Amino acid sequence: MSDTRPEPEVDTPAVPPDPAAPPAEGLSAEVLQMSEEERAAHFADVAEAVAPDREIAVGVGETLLELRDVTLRFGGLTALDSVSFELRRGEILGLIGPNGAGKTTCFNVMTGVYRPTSGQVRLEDRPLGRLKRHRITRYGIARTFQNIRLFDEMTALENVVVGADARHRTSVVGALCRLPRHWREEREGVERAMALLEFVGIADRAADRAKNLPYGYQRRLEIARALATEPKILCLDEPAAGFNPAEKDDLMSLIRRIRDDGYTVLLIEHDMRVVMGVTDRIVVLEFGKKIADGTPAEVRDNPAVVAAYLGVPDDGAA
Amino acid sequence: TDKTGENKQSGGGQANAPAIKADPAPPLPTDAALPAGDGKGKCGKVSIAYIGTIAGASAALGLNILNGVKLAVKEHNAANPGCQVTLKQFDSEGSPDKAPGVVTQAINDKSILGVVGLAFSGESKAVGKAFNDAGLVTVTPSATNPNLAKNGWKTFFRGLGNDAVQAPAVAAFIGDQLKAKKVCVVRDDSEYGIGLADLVTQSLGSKASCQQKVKTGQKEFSAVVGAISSQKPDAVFYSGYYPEAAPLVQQLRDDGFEGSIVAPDGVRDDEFVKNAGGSAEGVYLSCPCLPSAGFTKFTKDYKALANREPSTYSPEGYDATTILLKGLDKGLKTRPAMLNYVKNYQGQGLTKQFKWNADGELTQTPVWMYEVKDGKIVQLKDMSKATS
Amino acid sequence: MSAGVGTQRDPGTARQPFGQRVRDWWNSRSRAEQWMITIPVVVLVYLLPMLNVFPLSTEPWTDYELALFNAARLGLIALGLNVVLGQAGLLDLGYVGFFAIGAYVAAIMTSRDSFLHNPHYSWLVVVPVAMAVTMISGVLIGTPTLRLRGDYLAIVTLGFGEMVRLLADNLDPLRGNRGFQDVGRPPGTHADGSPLFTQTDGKPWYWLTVTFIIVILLLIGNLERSRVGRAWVAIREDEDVAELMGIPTFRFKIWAFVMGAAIGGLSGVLYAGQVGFVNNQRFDVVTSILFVAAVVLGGSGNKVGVLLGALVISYLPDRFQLAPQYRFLAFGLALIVLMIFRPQGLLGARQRLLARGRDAYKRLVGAPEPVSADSALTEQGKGGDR
Amino acid sequence: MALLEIAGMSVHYGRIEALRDVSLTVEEGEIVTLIGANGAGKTTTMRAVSGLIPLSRGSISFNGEDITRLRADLRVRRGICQSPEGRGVFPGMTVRENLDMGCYARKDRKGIDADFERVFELFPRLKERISQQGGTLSGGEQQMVAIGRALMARPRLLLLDEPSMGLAPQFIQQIFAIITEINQQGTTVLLVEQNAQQALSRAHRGYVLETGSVTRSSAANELLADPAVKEAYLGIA
Amino acid sequence: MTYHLALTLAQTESHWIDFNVGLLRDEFWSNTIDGLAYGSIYALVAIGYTLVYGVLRLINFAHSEVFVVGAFGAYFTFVGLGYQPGPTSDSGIVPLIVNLLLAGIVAMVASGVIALILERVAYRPLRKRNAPRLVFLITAIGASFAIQQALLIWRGGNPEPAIRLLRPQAVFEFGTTRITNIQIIVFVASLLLLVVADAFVGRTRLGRGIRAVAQDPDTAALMGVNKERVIMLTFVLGGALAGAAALFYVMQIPQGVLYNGGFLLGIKAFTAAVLGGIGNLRGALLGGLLLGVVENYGQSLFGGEWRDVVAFVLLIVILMVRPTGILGESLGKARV
Ligand SMILES: Nc1ncnc2c1ncn2[C@@H]1O[C@H](COP(=O)(O)OP(=O)(O)OP(=O)(O)O)[C@@H](O)[C@H]1O
Ligand SMILES: Nc1ncnc2c1ncn2[C@@H]1O[C@H](COP(=O)(O)OP(=O)(O)OP(=O)(O)O)[C@@H](O)[C@H]1O
Ligand SMILES: CC(C)C[C@H](N)C(=O)O
Ligand SMILES: [Mg+2]
Ligand SMILES: [Mg+2]
Repeated sequence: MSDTRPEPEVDTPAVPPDPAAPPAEGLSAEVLQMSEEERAAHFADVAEAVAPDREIAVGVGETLLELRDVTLRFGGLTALDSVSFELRRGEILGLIGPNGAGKTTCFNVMTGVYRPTSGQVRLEDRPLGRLKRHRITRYGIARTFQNIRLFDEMTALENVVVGADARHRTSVVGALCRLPRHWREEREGVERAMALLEFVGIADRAADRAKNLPYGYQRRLEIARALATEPKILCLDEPAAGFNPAEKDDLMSLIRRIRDDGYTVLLIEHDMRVVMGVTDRIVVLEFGKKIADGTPAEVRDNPAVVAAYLGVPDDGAA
Repeated sequence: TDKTGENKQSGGGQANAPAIKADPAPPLPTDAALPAGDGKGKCGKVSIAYIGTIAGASAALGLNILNGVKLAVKEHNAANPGCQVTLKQFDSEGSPDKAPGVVTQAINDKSILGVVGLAFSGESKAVGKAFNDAGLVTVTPSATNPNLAKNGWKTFFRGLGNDAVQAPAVAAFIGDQLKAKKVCVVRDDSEYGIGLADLVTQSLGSKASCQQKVKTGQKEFSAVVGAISSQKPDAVFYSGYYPEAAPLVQQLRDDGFEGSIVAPDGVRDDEFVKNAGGSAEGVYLSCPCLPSAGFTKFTKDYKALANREPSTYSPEGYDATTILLKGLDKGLKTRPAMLNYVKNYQGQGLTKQFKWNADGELTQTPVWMYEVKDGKIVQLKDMSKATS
Repeated sequence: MSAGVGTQRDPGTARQPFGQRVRDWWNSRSRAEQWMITIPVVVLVYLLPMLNVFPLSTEPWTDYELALFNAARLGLIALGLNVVLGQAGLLDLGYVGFFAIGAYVAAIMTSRDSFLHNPHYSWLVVVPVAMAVTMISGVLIGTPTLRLRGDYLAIVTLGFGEMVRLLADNLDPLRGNRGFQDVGRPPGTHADGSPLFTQTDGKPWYWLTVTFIIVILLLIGNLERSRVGRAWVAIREDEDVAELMGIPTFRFKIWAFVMGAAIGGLSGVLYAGQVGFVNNQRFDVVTSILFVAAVVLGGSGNKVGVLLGALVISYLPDRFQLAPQYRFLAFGLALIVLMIFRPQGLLGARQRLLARGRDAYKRLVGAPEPVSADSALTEQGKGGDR
Repeated sequence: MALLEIAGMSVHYGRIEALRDVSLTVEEGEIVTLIGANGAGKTTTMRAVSGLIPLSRGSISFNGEDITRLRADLRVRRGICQSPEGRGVFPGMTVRENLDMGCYARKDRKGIDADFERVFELFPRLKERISQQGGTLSGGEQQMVAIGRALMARPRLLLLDEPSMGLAPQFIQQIFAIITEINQQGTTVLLVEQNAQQALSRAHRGYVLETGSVTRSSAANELLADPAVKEAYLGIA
Repeated sequence: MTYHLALTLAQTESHWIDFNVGLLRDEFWSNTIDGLAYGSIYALVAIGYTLVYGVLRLINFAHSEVFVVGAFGAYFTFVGLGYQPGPTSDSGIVPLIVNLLLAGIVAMVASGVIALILERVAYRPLRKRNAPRLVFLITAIGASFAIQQALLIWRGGNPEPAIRLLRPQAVFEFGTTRITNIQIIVFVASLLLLVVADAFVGRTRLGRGIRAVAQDPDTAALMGVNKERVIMLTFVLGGALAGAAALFYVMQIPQGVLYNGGFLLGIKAFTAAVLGGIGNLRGALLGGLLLGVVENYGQSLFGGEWRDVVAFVLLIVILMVRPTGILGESLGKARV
């Protein structure tokens, strides 16, 4: 950045015209030096690395995750009350509802932070039961956090490699003696992590410590880290909070690209423009109960939802 | 012949203890070797070392010896212009885990040809092998654990009677003089305390009806005191050093214990009397050492040097040093020569006749009982006659 | 320059801290250059006992070679504790327990005071057995306690360290204060047939320990730059999230504990061998805390840093001898002052977490791996290859 | 004389310069909005005004008094109160205690009771949860506590850092209504918002912050009409 | 080797630890009462740990020295008042109470002042520099060493001879169990102090300030809490309670004051704080009493040398069942 700014100018964060194309910003040094063709080839590689062995078109629409009558009580408070819904392969499902409706709690139940008082969470028709949290992640549910939680002292790249490690098998002994698998996995992990950083558009600051990144970069880093675990389901908890409208547009295209790469996305968000803009289906919670479930259009017109949540139609909601 | 007939109330803290008449302190033997020698000593730049506690645990016991050693070296150097011996002091802090470090230093100092020490049994045990390997002769003026001499160390010489001598004397005193029927033996966790307690218990036989343990550094004894009180023994024998003995005796008396208390050489120091407050009064102390009251010149010179009375093992330290100095005066320059010299040494000292057997033990060794009276440690009985 | 978010950094306003500059400089060397520096340094370290000259020497107070050995031994301990404390962030105040176990295993297996009645196990057998026993005790201690977080772990480990000492105090076969004499030493003789390893000669001990340190440095470095090291750091940073990112946190914590324990056990064996005597006195909380102090002073998490910390804590008191009580007073005050002036430790922590880190960052970001308080990009950006 | 006057303020985080030569003023009775992209330095500005980070250059004065070096808690006593980014709810205190903390510097018992009622009226949810621990509240509920707590302080200058973050749409409406309302009752407001459309339409004036510097400042409606601002911050391409 | 070892173990095992269930049964009540009196001292000291831990997340290792300084304060007040070491001199009830109060005030002031100095000299500079948490710990340890050694240099390595203002006398007696005057004074007075401290922290505005700084110092400042003052207050309060504990200790314990006499007690008190749930004042009380009592049972059951082992085993067992102590941390943790 130059020290003197002659003219107040507004940087326009580029909204990529093609939602599937990678962003124009946040590229790594290597890519910046490439020619056009090289870049095209490189981005193909990135896409490959981001979704390595995912057969994108397979089983779209099948039930991937299912909540069956999940109830969770905290003392006298029923945070989730017999909630049932399903998440289908390849979709973006919105989870909305007023404050304190139980959305984050839903994530917490799915990822093993809380155990449901009764009911079941099933992934690919297997109950998660009392699986340990890290097992659940390996089974394929990854998440971001409403209050950003990164490994502050690690670089962005390392944060993502930690996510990638969830799929690695090097044993302690293997690492101690640097067995071939260690090398293979390290290479693979770093490459994949870098590809993911490019994918979410923050590769230019791969070498920065997470805590020093601006808020928006941190949110995207969380997404990259979660993706690195190669989840079947990516759960995003208010990813657009604190973004301005232009940044939200970027985010929406990113979420679409994630889905297009074969991930299934579960999205909690209060910004109706985002929710209505990207989701395929929406589940609405209120006071821990599911009150609606349907396409964005259906939900928007549902009087119960309007009363409970949307209130006066939001001017942002297109 | 014992003196059981005399049953007067003593001035001590015990109500029912028999009064015992004190034996006089022995005079200085006329043929005692002195460090000054004939004044014709010839030697190079050589030194001897004192190793033992100086500022560490039970420091007073170490200082008693160290001052004896210092006095001997001073008298020697004053009398022998041709042989100026340096005294090197090493503070082992009295603890077996600190001793190896300083002993290593002493061994690595090639000018040291002989060692007075180590002061305590535990530390002596920890380092005996190192001296043996280095061939550096040691004469201990105070370590009394009998087993020390049974390790096969060729460099170990003990300048006093061991606990196998002290224990029967103590047992005889408790049984014959104090007429105690039930005795509690309290031991600390040191080599010395454990060894002596076992020997005393053995000598007491069925009279030793209870056993208690304390730890080095312990200051709070309510559990032990409670256990002793509930047993109501006639006498308590404490086997250990004064830093623990003082608060223990104080807490025992505080709790209302009225029987006799007996303790060994490890407790025999004014520091004990001071730290125990008034409770030390009437405590009996055994020691394989002589009262120095009879050694008038020694006592005077010692006081001039150290600014206090000679105490436990001051004369013994002096004697041990004298032996080493005499060897140096002869011009011995190597450790093997010194070792050989000490092994074959024979002569009278202030305290006893010195002639070591193959294990490094002496044959003729005194044991005395003392008593705390009016805040002072005074001699009571020569027990060597009572047991032999 | 790319659009959007970011901040200007003002390179002129703050000078880089010294440790930082050293590290930046080091990281910008090539591998070959690094080796060219490392090898002479290692040789120098091995030659240290020969440099018994004025400013270095600790004589006449302390035998110089033994002072070196003791510093190296504390370095080894600090290295082990660093795995637990610096890497995994587990505040272990009872590390001395493992040190003690190592020493006692050696004593029991070799001393003639042992209840095994004159056992004669070779030192080469003792080392693996001692390490195995400490590792097992690491698992035994870790399993119930490592589920605890943060300072709960601190007090429990402190309790564990005390318990080891109290057991040594109270269990008759462990001989309390009396201890075990004549603990076994490594084999080997001089040309004249006298034993190589003795209580009085520090050199062989020092060399042996330095060799152990180098081997362990390499191994630990391997771990650090692997998923294990990353997992440790992640756990240290945010244990909940680490677990939610698929890290079996408990297992990795145990591993950290066990590795630390093994190294602690090893140094216990070395200690017992050189001193030749083991009793219950050297294993108290204060000693444990000294270990922690070495790590934090050097820079928790930085391998080279903690070695430096150990050197300071062990060598300085030997170098400048004071009366014992003044020594501790000076030591306490020095700790306070040092920590005020170098709160990050002598060398701050920033380990490399990626095996291919240097290459990866160079290629992908156009900068060496970052070690600075902020972006490496800016440092490099000035060079302007973008 | 402006109520709050910041002149030539620079702030560093270690070696990073987060703010450079920022000058802005807030007149008594105004609502002033600060907009800017992620990392532009909005939060940093707010923290500097509250005294949580020191300036490396420049000065801040409040009500004519130079407060550049004044301790944070004393600034509160002068009448500056902030609802911080990330909410800052005390996790181990109940909702009631959290709200109580808002009037830490206040003494008028009667006024405090009235204000409690007002906050509960605004956020009935908080009344339901009055003895729940702050740390277990949902994100939005915490946001309500943070705003309610700032209101309880009855400050002269209220600093709100992204008050709408994490709130459901119906509350967002409400929050902005409240801001206008308390402003009309005499409280001056400095507002940081990503919801720039809403914020600017309620504000008197606005500043645009970019990578640590003020790049634009004018009346709120002018900013709203500015095409560059529209494109960058209002999402109306 | 295994065989060798097993054989030896089998031979020696029976001597390793002796159980004495009978003694535990006989002494159950006196153990309980004694433990409560002793435990209330733990509790008072534990509060200092808990408060400082709560606010700074610092295990203030030097708190044990704060305690010892208080003990010296009480001791020298006794000396100044003309009491002699050794057997108790009987003075009337009124002068006794006045003297005890005086000693208590001196002890509390001495401890409070030393705690404050500690804060100013050792910890504040670190806060200014944003030092990592572990560094505070090391500084605390350094301070602990320094104070201890300064006391050693000043008073030497032998305990001051104990001075007792009143001899323990049974006030109530049933069977073999007796409750002494000292036990009653110590227990009641500590409980009173604990209740006052708890009310202060829980109810008053300043107390709320302490908790706010503990949970989120920046936001607390935004609410108008003077962080520095609160921290000072915390140290002074914790210090003063340690001073009170020191007086009770001097009254109750039949040993003199020693330069390192606080060390083990400090560790136990910290254990008590953790046991109850650190950062939680009532937890400190509960933990202290529990520890005091259980230690005594352990002592009867296994013998005095196992007392400390019992304390730590208790800690481990409780933390395994309740990982944040019996009452839990009062400082709530943020949700995931
Ligand atoms: N650990 C807990 N103890 C008690 N109550 C809890 C706990 N966790 C959540 N709750 C309550 O459960 C309800 C649901 O919380 P949750 O965080 O799921 O809401 P949400 O839908 O994510 O809301 P928001 O949009 O505000 O983030 C809230 O009322 C909250 O106060
Ligand atoms: N504690 C910190 N240490 C280092 N850098 C920081 C710190 N806090 C903020 N920064 C940097 O300062 C710059 C300004 O941050 P600030 O939080 O003020 O931005 P903001 O405008 O509030 O952004 P957002 O919309 O994301 O809240 C950012 O580049 C950020 O990376
Ligand atoms: C100085 C003496 C009291 C030493 C004691 N006799 C011992 O053997 O340890
Ligand atoms: Mg939520
Ligand atoms: Mg912000």
